[in-house]
Order: sequence, then structure tokens, then C-alpha cells
Amino acid sequence: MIWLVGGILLTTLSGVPGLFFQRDSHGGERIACLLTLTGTACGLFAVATTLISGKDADLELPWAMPGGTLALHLDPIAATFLLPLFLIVATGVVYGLRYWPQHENPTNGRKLRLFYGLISGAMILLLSASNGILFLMGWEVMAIAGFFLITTEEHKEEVRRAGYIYLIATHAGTLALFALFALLSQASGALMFPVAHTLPTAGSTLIFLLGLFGFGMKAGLMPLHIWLPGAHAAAPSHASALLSGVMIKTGIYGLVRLTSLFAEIPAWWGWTLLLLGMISGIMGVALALAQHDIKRLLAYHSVENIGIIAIGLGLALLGRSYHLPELVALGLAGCLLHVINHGLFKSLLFLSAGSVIHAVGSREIDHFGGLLKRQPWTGALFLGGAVAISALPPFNGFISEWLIYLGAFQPLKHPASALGMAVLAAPALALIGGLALACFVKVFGVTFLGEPRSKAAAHAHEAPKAMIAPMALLLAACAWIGLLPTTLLPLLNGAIAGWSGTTGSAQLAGTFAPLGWVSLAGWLLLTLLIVTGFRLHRRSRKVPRDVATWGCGYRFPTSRMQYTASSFADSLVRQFNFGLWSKRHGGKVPGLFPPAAQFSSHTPDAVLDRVLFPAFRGTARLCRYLRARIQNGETACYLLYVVLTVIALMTFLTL
Amino acid sequence: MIGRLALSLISHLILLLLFAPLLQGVITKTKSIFGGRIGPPLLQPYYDLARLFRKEFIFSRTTTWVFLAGPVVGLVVPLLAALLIPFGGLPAPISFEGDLILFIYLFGLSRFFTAVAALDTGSSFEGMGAVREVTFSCLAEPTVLFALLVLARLSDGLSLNALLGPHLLDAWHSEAGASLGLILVCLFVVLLVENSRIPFDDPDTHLELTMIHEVMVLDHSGPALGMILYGAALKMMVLGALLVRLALPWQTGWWLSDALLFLGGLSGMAVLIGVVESTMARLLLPRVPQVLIGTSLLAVFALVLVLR
Amino acid sequence: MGLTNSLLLAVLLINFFTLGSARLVACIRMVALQGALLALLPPATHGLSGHALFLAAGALSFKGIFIPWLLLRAIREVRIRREVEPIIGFVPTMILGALTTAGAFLFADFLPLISEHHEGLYVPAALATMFAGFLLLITRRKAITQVLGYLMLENGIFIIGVLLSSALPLMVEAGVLLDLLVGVFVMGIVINRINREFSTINTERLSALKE
Amino acid sequence: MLLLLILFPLVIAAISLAVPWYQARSWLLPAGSALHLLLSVLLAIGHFPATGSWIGLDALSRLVLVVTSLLFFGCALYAVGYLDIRRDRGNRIMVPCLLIFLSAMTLAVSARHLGLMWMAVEATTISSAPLIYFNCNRLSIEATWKYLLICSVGIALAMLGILFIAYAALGGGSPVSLQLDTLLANATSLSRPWLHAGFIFLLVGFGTKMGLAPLHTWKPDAYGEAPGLVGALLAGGLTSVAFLAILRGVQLMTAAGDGDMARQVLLGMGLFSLMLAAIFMVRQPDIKRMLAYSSVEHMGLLAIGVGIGGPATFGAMLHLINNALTKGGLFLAAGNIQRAYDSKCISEIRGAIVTLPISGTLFLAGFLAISGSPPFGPFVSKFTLLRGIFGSDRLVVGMLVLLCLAIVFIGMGTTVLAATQGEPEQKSPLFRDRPLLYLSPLCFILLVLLLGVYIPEPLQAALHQAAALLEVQP
Repeated sequence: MIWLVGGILLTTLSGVPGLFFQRDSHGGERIACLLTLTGTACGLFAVATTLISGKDADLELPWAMPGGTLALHLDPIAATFLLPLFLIVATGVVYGLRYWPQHENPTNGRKLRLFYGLISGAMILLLSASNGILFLMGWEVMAIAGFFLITTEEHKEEVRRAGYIYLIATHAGTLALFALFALLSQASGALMFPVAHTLPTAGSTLIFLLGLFGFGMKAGLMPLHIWLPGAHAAAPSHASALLSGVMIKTGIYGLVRLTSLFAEIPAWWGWTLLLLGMISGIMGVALALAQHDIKRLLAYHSVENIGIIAIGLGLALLGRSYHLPELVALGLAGCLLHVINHGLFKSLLFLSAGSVIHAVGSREIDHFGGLLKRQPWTGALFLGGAVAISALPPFNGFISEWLIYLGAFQPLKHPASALGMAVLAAPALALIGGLALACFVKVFGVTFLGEPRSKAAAHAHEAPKAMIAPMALLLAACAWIGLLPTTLLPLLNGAIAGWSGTTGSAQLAGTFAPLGWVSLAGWLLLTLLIVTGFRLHRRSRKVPRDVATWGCGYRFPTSRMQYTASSFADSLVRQFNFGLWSKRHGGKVPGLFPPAAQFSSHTPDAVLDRVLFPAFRGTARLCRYLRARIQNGETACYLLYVVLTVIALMTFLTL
Repeated sequence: MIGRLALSLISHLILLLLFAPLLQGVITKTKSIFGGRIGPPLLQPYYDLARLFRKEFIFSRTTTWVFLAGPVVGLVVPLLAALLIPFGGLPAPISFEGDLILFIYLFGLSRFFTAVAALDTGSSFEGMGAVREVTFSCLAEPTVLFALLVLARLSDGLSLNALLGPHLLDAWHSEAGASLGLILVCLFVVLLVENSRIPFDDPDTHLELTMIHEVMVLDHSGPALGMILYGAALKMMVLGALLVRLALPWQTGWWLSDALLFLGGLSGMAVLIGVVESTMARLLLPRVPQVLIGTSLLAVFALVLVLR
Repeated sequence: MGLTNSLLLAVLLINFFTLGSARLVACIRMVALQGALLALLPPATHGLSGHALFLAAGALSFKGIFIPWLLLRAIREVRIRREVEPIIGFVPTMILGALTTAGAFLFADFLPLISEHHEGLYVPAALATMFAGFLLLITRRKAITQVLGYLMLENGIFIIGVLLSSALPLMVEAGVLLDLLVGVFVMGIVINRINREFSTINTERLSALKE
Repeated sequence: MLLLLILFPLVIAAISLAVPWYQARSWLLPAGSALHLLLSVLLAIGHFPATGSWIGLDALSRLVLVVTSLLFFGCALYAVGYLDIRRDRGNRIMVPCLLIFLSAMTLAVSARHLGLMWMAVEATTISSAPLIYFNCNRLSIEATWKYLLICSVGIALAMLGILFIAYAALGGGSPVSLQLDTLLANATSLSRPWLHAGFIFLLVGFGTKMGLAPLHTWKPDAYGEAPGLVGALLAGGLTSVAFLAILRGVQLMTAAGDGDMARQVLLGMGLFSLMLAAIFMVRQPDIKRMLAYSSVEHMGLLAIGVGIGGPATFGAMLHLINNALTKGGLFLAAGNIQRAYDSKCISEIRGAIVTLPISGTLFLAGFLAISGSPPFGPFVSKFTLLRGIFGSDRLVVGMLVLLCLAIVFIGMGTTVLAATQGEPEQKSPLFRDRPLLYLSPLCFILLVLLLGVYIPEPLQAALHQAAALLEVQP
């Protein structure tokens, strides 16, 4: 455990030495990078030794704080969240060396690194904390460091706005967590996390609802996702990767940890999560499809994937309510594995999107095009990430979704119960998968294929090796989980055993989840692809690429005639218009000899822009009205308040 | 054990590789007969493929290696998928719990790469085709899942072998028969969508604006085009196998009779497709999603019937 | 007992006169008169002890003479207009005054006096005077009328203080210190009105700071 | 010793009037207050005996004394820098008034006699009025006027309350005394109606001084128009002193066995303050008025904490310290920002972090601290408070408090972020950070940070003792 503490300290303070360096010197960033790498290595070592020993590790130190002790606890559940964290933090910091170098960003480079270290350390702390106060501290430091990461480029209005919304959302969530931990400490008698599976169900309704709000806000479950798209788009890419890949997962961690504490789970908890998961998944991906800003789009995919994770967790909760060990095992394994997977491929996608943005200088997909020729490595890595996030074999996304699918099929075996409705998760997942695929065809196609759509894209350059290598590492991790999922079985089984408690746990290796077969199919697919591809490549290698694309009879095709992101998404977005309310501009072609026409679409966030902003504006107006009435400047009126108070209190007294 | 596996593997592959293009021939022949023409010979698809594989490549200067990934994945995926699905009474060589999900997602993979390869050319027409392909498939996907849920409800396993086992015969006679009928219709619609047939797409049209699948492969040539066509034929046979097994759940236990029954069923299906293509007009493009959503609702209805 | 009660009744009557008066100078005189009457209260309650006489002298000099003189001087020097500017009219103010007086009598029943002070109107008179002071504070616009209201409020508190003057010698004298505050107010207004910088600003209102 | 603590600021005030040199007069402030701080710490840790019938220290007053003294020391240091750049206004009034203010606060804290305490509180009102009027303009005279009038009315009511309590003793037949210990000892024999009425008037009276809604109306004006350091002293020091005065009433009620009633009233007023503050913070364009409403909010929290009782009282005591220090830092930083932009309105203030790297950052950090974000101290105290609320099974109160805190955060965040972030419009600011003017707020914020991660055992013990004083039943 001392290694873990060391890791936390090193990571947290990694940005501090940089503060004492000159604004444009390399020293600070190198030291920060080194410290972070050492810190994550220490943490990784601590987690690995704990996992290998097979026993949970504990550390408890006294702390002069009312109700607080410095209590850390490492178990497979925490390890599941920590392992991808270490990888993503480490890759991100290396990537950041070239993506956000100090000498190019003298004003905000130090700030970015300071808070990058702080958020990483805080996340390690909260994932391993087993004391309420310690957890909340880690939580809020993470949240605030996240705010400063998002507002790295605070001179931009849009960035400030995103940061503001984020800060409000996260603080609202934190306040709910205050109440949650207050109630928990009342139920269990102390601020330490109670022993798993001991809390009674009585009085847990409010606790669960508060947890759902607080943790769901951080995770970005629809309709609490309001802060997410703007925030992820505004942050520098490796920070976005961290936020999307790791930070939002702490919300899931909170839900998993919270539900592990209870002895019995009411069925409606599972149903609620399942429903929210389905809504997040479908609406998240539909909104993603309608976006044309690559980082916003990826951010909405985070909402989608959180939805998938929530579906898995919902199924696992249902399994505990109905005492179905297989359902628990499949649901939770799918949930946790998807947490890892999403962390990996989403970071990969954000990093590669970052190197595209770095090269082109825009976030609009329609300004890219033809980049695969100019950035072959970035393009190939992005393609890998796209395949993985679309849950296609042989990458890791498929494995976790496959587990959740299997979970969704389990209720069919139990005919009598009301559980049958849970099978709806399967078609929902199918729809999500189909839409995600469409979306990534759009992103990859419009960004990397075809002809450049702007001058900047035509002159784009490949990212330096220091940016490519971290991405390659992430893709390798994706492929590893996709092809050798069985290597993660001990971790997942440990987490399942630790979570499911009295339901009795089923181990994943059983016949109901033959990961070995999937692995075999993955290898088979890969082999066939390589063999066929190699043969085709050998035959076509010598062929010159010297003709123009067939223009269907049109003589002078230009790059502007390519399908744009708006037109690509249009046919699908139109199907979801009932929930998206996209704004379509143009697109009508009038008359026989039509003049120049154009089409573009723009999709504001359904919850934020359509519901919350008007509501907030109304409240603010009401407040201002009340204010002007109450504090009206007349001393006489103020004295009236004094009299009224006296009279009211005297009345209270005599009654 | 190994021997039986190898035998089953080889017989599956032989049936698949040999018989797949014939279905195209049967459909074309049926349509010709309906049109009052003699039409091309039944084996015409084979001749086409052979000729294409002999031809040389032509590549647009816009394209990259992704352009070739389309045909590769398009060919490999049905091959692998075929190993997961029973051909009539012949059980699938590779079978495990949950292989049905892999089956569906494999086709997702092929769709991804076909669409991406189309976008690689930078042609607006091919982009249009890619959009339509991914749109319609993603609307069709829930239907398949609902159908599989119905089948999973009736069986006691989660592999395609178990789902399409001999118990289907009893199921047709039980209360679940109605559901099976419904999902048969649904799956037929999905088959038409996935294989780009009328009324959703017209493989023989000559106007790029109205094409879906064909427009995506406009720029492919030579062996790559051959691979695409062959892959499409394999895909139709693999998806057809699902349908045929559902419609004709008899099983004799003899290899030859089972294989013949299966091939007969497939031919029947091909004729049916030909009949549909000859008697129906193409749907307006905006109507297609509505039809697909309607189909999903039918499938939901079937699921509700068996869950009741 | 007869003397104290008639004194207190007179105090109550003055409340109404002040509430109903439209002339600033008359108001000030009324309040001065009230202070002078209250100065009689300690000897009336506790007999002619040295302490009571001292208290009476203090009250008379501050409440009855010094502060009214300051106020009158302020009016003269700063040329404050001589009319009371009510926010709500005189009649409603008086009705409110009557209501609060009735309320004071009702509420006084909840606060039992010890037998020594029994049958005295101390509590209702004190409360009613306080409320009248509050009414002046609330319903009049000018800063100077608010000072008057504050004085009246204090007069009410003084009545209660008288009850305790023998038991708590120091405390009640401290209460007279409150008057010092009033002096500070008045001086504040006077000094600032004289200051040329403010000659154009309407310090009679003082309501620029608001939301 | 305690008497010396009260008297020597007065002596220094007298000296300051005699000193002819401007800088020397300014430096008398930190010198005097450093001595004051030293002495009060020594007194607080029990180095000198400090009990007596008229003045003396108990656990509660020790706490408030040290906090006030600490805050005053910081403000005094700041005042040197501030007065240096405000030579136009001179320091002949400021310095002695500040010292008299300090003396009055010390007396109010250490008084063991309700009458003496009342006089001391009144003295704070009088001595702080010239401080608020420091800027000598139209708005500051209005603010001073309102402050004086409303607080005087309040103080008069408090006087009435004290008289009522005395009469309660008379009515109960116990020896009439306003000496706190005597009152507490004979609390059960006090006449109830008089005691209750007395408590109500005491609460309203000192509540006006403390700024509980709806008696807070003078706060935004006074805090807004006074110099930053005066705002800091009022918001951090004077409010705590007034709160202590109210707590004396609560102590008395609890000792008389009517603690529940007192707590209910406090809880109600606290909640009302919180809600009203929430309404006033939404889109508040003026950073100093915003801080004033934040002060109302935190006074509400203190009242709620004591109103709930039990562990929440401990939270309230801790929050008193945190609030005083954070508010101090915030007001001083806000003063610097106001100086740099010559405005306190967010329509003019942009990018304060760029213009004033230290003050701007401190302002932002202070905002995060005051809104209860770890690792700052108010997080611990707010959380302890909330635990107390939820622990006493008052879910509705708890949720209401959370809702208000969320609204306050949104409102305050809008203003603070608008002021600190972004690019400043003017390139050459009127004022740049200078050590004397950022040292104190920096120290305050650092201290609050320290309190967020480490609360020394002696302090915890002192807090527990203070909270226990409020729970002494008959």
C-alpha cells in the first residue's frame, strides 16, 4: 500500500515543480512527465501485487479530522477502475509533451500540467478511499481540477461557458453526495465505508436516489449529461481523454461501490438504471450522430457508452434482486469490462482526434478530409479505435457488449417473473451498436478519406512519434482485451465475488460465458483477414493509382462535392427528430434552374438548450424581480422587516 | 472429435463456397421467366466471378488501403459467419453460448468496412450509398434481435445451434407457431434489406441515384469487385440458412438428405425472392425506414406472444 | 399607582399626537414632552430616592431637552422642509397605531408583572410606545423623522427599564447611552448637510443603494 | 490580563492620534494587533487565568476571541498597504477607529455580563460607522446611515431583551443580576414568559447585527461601500461576535430547559436566511454585495447548525472559524480587484486572474473554499453540519439546505467566474499586486486550506468544549 500512497503523492504533485520554471523552458514539463510516469508505475505495482496476492489490501492511518481516517482499501472492484486509469494517465502525459508543449503555450501550459497531475492523483485517491470524507475530498478535488483542465484556454468564451456549466453540474452532484454520505454514515454509524452487503434496505431509497443523481451527474447519464459535451470539447485533447476515459467512470465506480454495500437490492433500482442506460445509450448515440464537431461527437459517444455500462449494471442489480447469479456475473462483468474498454478506446479516439486537430487547426469534421494519406499512423489508429467503439470483433468493445447481451438473454430462462422486460436491453443494444457504427463510418470517412476539404487539411502533417506511440499503446491494449479476454477473468471474477455478496456468485469461466471461444473466433477472423488481405495486397501492389474517381458522368468533380457530415447524418437524424429537434438550414432546391443552395444541420442539446436554459432564465428573472422588491433601498421598508420579524417570533412564542 | 469437427467444417465450407453464387442465378432466372425472357444461364454468376478474378485492378488516385479492406472484410466475414450457423440439419462446426451475437456483429464489421471503402473514393454517389446502407441496416438490427429473442425463448441454449435445433418442429405446432410465423416474415424482410433486394434496393438498376449497395462498389474493379460479389453471394446464403432452417425444421440425421433439404430450401427461397422482385416495385427511399420500423414492431409483437 | 398610570396614559396619548402630526417641529416637541413625562416615571415608581432622581434628571436632560434641541437646530441650520412626508397617510398611521396599541395590551397579558408592579400599565405602554416609534420609522420618509421614531422606540424601552431601575442600577443608565447614538445620528446629518459636497444631494431620502 | 487586552488597543489608539508621521501611525495597527493576537492566543490556551464575574473567557469566547484577533491582525497588515495608497483619505480616523473597534470586540467577546456585552456591541457599532464612511461619498454616507439606523434599532431591541431577562429573574424571585454565571445557575427559576420574550428580542437585536435574514438589509450596502478590509472585519469578526451574543441567549434558554424552542427559532431564521441569500445571489453583478449575501448565507448556516444541535453544533463552531477566515480573504482580495478596475461590478471586471495574478487567484480560491469545496476548511465544517442535519433525521431541512447551497453556488459561480476568467479589456491596470496587499488574504486562504486537511487536536477539543457549552441542560 505504501506504493499506492507514493503513487498518489507523486502524481498529485507532478505539476508543482513546473511552477518554478521559466514560462518557456522544457524542464517543468519533463519533470512532470517523469513524476507522473513514476507515480503511475508505483500505483500499478501496488495494484498488481494486491491482485496477485489475491487478498484485499488495507491501509489505515489516523487523521486529525472529525470522523475522518486516512483509510485506503484496494480490492478487485477498485483495481478494475485503477488499471485503465494508470495506462491512460501515463499515455496522456507523454502525448501532452508534444501536443501541448510549454514553449508553445507559455500562458497555460503550467496550469494544465498542474491540474492534470492533481486530477490524476485525486482519482487514484478516491478510487482507493474507504472513508467518506477522504472519498469526498478526492471527488471534489478531481471535480475542480477537471474544471481547470476544461478552462485551460479560458480566453475563449465558449470554453468559459463549458467550464461554467461543468462546474455547476459537478457541484450539484457533489452536494447530493454530501447528503448521501451523511445518510450513509448515519445508517452505518461511522464515516468509514461499511462492510459490503451489510446495510439494510430500509431507508435506502433516498440514499440510492442521491447516489443516482450525484454519481449519475458525473458519469453523464442522460438526462444528467448536460455538462459533458461542452466540457469534453473544450479541454485539450489529452485532458479530454482523461475526463472521458477515466473521470466519468468514477461516477460508475460510485454506483458500483454504493450498491455493493447493501444486503438486498430492491428491484426498482435495477429497472431504473436499465431504463436510464437505454435512454442514454440511444439518445447519446443519436445526438452524437448529429454533431459535426469531432470532440463534441466523441463526447456524446461517452454518454452512449455510459448508457451501455449502466445497462450492464442495471442487469446485474436485477440479478441480485431476483437472485440470479449468472445474470449478476454477466451484467457486472460486462459493465466493468466496458468501463475498462471505453476508457481505452475513447482515450485512443480523443488522442488521435487531438493529433488531427493539432494538424488541421479545427474541430469541424467538414474541414478535414483525405487525412489518411497525410497522417497514415493517426488514421490507422483512429480506425482501430472506431472499430473498437462500434463494438465490432475482434476488438475489446465487442467482448464487453457480448457479455451484456448474454446477460440480457438470461431473463428468458426465468419465465414466471416480471424480469422478462429486461430482454429489451438486447434490441436496444443492437440499435445503439448500429447507430454507433453509422456514426463512426461518418467520422472516419469524412475525416480521413476522400479528398481534403480545406487547405489546412491538404497541408496537414503526421503527428510526431511521441504522440503516435501512446496511441499505439492504447490500441494494443484494445486488441489485447479483444483477442485474449480470458486474461482478465481473474480480475473480473474477483470483482463479481466482491460485489454480488449473498446472491451467490457465478464465476465467468463457466459454460454460460465461453470467452475462450470468442477469443478463438477473434483469432480466426484476424488470421483470415490478414491472409486474404495480404494476398489481395500482393496482387494489387504494382497497380498505379492514377485515375480519377468515377464521377457518374460528371466531368469536373471537386472536393466540395463529397458527402458532408451533415448530409451523411441527415437520413438517420431525421428518424430521431422527435428527441433531437435538429435545426436544418437550407436543403431545398427550388425551381427548374435552381440558384446556389446549401444544407447544414445543427443539433443543440435536448436537455441543456431546450429545458434547462429556459428554466434557469425564468428563475433568474423571478429572483431579480423578488430582489428588487425586497431590497428596495428604503430604510423604512427594512425596518418594517425588523418589526415583522419581531411580531412573527412573538406570535410563534405565544402560540 | 477433431475428425468430426474437421468433417463438419469441410462440408460446411464446400456447400457454402460451391452453392452460394447459384442463388443469384436462380433469382435472375426466376425474374427472367416472370419477364417472359429466357435470361442468362443459371451458372452465369460463376462465369462472371471467374472473369472478374482474371481482370486487373484500377484504382482511383483518391483511394488508400482502406479501399481494399472493404472487399477483404466483405469476403471473410460471411465465411466466418457460415461456420457459426447450422445449414439445415447440419449443425454448425463452431458453436458456443452467445455465438449469435458474434454472428450479428460480424456482419456489422463487414458493413463498416464496405461503407468506409465506399467513402474512400471521395465520390458523393458512393457516400450516398454508404449512408443508405448504414441507415437501413441499423434500423433492421433490432428486428433481428427480437427474432433471436423469440428463438432463444423457445430453446434452452444461446448458441445458434441450440436456437435452430430440432425442437423448432414441435414449436411450430405449439402456441409459439404464430410467433415463429411472424419472425419468419420479419427475417425475410431483413434478408431483403441486408442483401439489397427489391423492394428496398434494386441490384440491377442503372441509375446511381437510386442505388444503395451497388453504388458503394462503383469504383471497385477486377478481383476486388469479384470478392465483393462473391462475398455478397455468401452473405445471402448464410442469412438464408437462418431463414431456411426456421421454415423447414426437419432433420433426418443423414448428411446427404439434410444437405439436399437445405439446398432445396435455399433454392425455394431464391425463387421466392425472384417472385418478390418481379411482382413488387421499389419503395420510395423515405418509405424504407417506415417499413423497417413496422417490421420491428411485428417482431416485438412476436416476442410479446412468446413471453406471455 | 394612580400617578404612574396617568403618566403612562399621557405617554400613550402623545404617541397618537405624534403619529397624527403633520408638522415636523410639533412632532419634535411632542417627543420632547414625552421624554419629559417619562423623566417623572422613576420617582413615581420607586419613590423619591436619590437614584430615582438622578435617573429622572438624566432622562429629562437628554430626552426632554438636549436631543430635541439638537433636532430643532438641525432643522433650522440645514433648512429641512417643515412638513412630515408620510409614506402612508396620517389616518391609516393612526389606525395602525391604535391596532398596535390594542395588540400591546393583548400581548401584555402574556407577561405577568410581579405583585409590586401589579396593575401598572408599564408593559402595554412600553410596547405601544415602541410600536408607535416603529410606525414613525416605517411610515415616514425623512431621515430626521426616523430619528424621532428611534427616540420614541427608546422611550418605550425606558419604561421597562424603570421597572428594573432599583434592581439593576447600572443597566438603566446604560440605556440612556442609547441617546448618545441619537446624538451621533443628528450630528452626522448636520455635518454632512453643511458639507458643500452634499448640498445638491437629497439626503432626506437616502435610497440609492438597492438591488 | 484580560482587562489589559481590552484596554491596550485604546491606549494605542490614543497614541496614534498623537503620532505625527503617517507611516508610523499606519504601522501602529499591525504592531498593536500582533500584540493583541499574541496575548489572546496565550489567554486562549490557558496561559493566564481569565475568569471573572464581569469579564472572563469560556470555551466559546476563547474561540471567537482568537479568530477575531487573527482576522484583525491580517486586516491590520493589509491596512498598512491600503492606507499607503489611500493617502487622499488620510489615516487619522481609520487607525484609531479600527483600534477602538478591536477593543470593543474584545470586550464584547469576553464580557460575562449581559449588560456589559450589550454596551460593547453598541460600541462596535459606533466605532465601525466612521470606517464604513471612509470613502466619504454619497453612497457611503447612505450605507453608513442605514447601518447605523438599522443596527441601532436592533441594539435597542437587544437592550429590551436584556431588560426582559432581568425582569424574568425578578419575576422568578431569584437574585436580579445580569451576570451570566448567576443567570445560568438560577436559570430554572426564571419566569418563563419574560425569558422567552427576552430571548426573542435578544435574537432579533443581535440577529440584526449578525445579519440573519430578514434583518440583514444593511449588510450589502455597508459591505459594498466600505473598504475591503472593513468588510472583512465586519463579515468575519463582528458577525461572529454578534453570533456569540446570540449563543449566550441560547445557553440561557438551554439551561432553563427551553433549549428546543430557542433552537427551533434559530433553525427557522437560519433556513430563511439561506433561502433569501440564495435568491439574492442569482446573477448578482456586484462582487462585494455578493460577498455580503454570502455572509448572510453563512450566518444562516451557523444558525442552522446551532438550531439542529448535537454534532451540527460542532460543525457550526468549526464553520465560524472557516467562515471568518475565508470571508476575510475574499473581502481583501475583492478590495484589490475593485482597486484594479475601479469598479466592483462584473460588467467592468474581466480576467482578474490576468490583471492581478495573486489576488484574482485568491478570489477564485476563496470562492471555491466558501462554497464548500475540499480541500478547504469550509468543506469539513459544512459536511459535518450536514451530517448533523441528516443524523437528526431532518431530511426536509437537509434537502432544503442542499438546494439553497446549490443555488448559491450557481449564483456566486456566475459572478466570480465572470470576474476572474477571460481577457481583461484594459491592458495597463490601475493597480498591481503588492506584497502588503496580498499577503494577508494569501495567509487566510492558506490557513483555510490547512484547516481543510488537518484540524489540530487542541482545536478539536476546544471546538468540542464550545459546542458542549451550548448543550448544558438544567
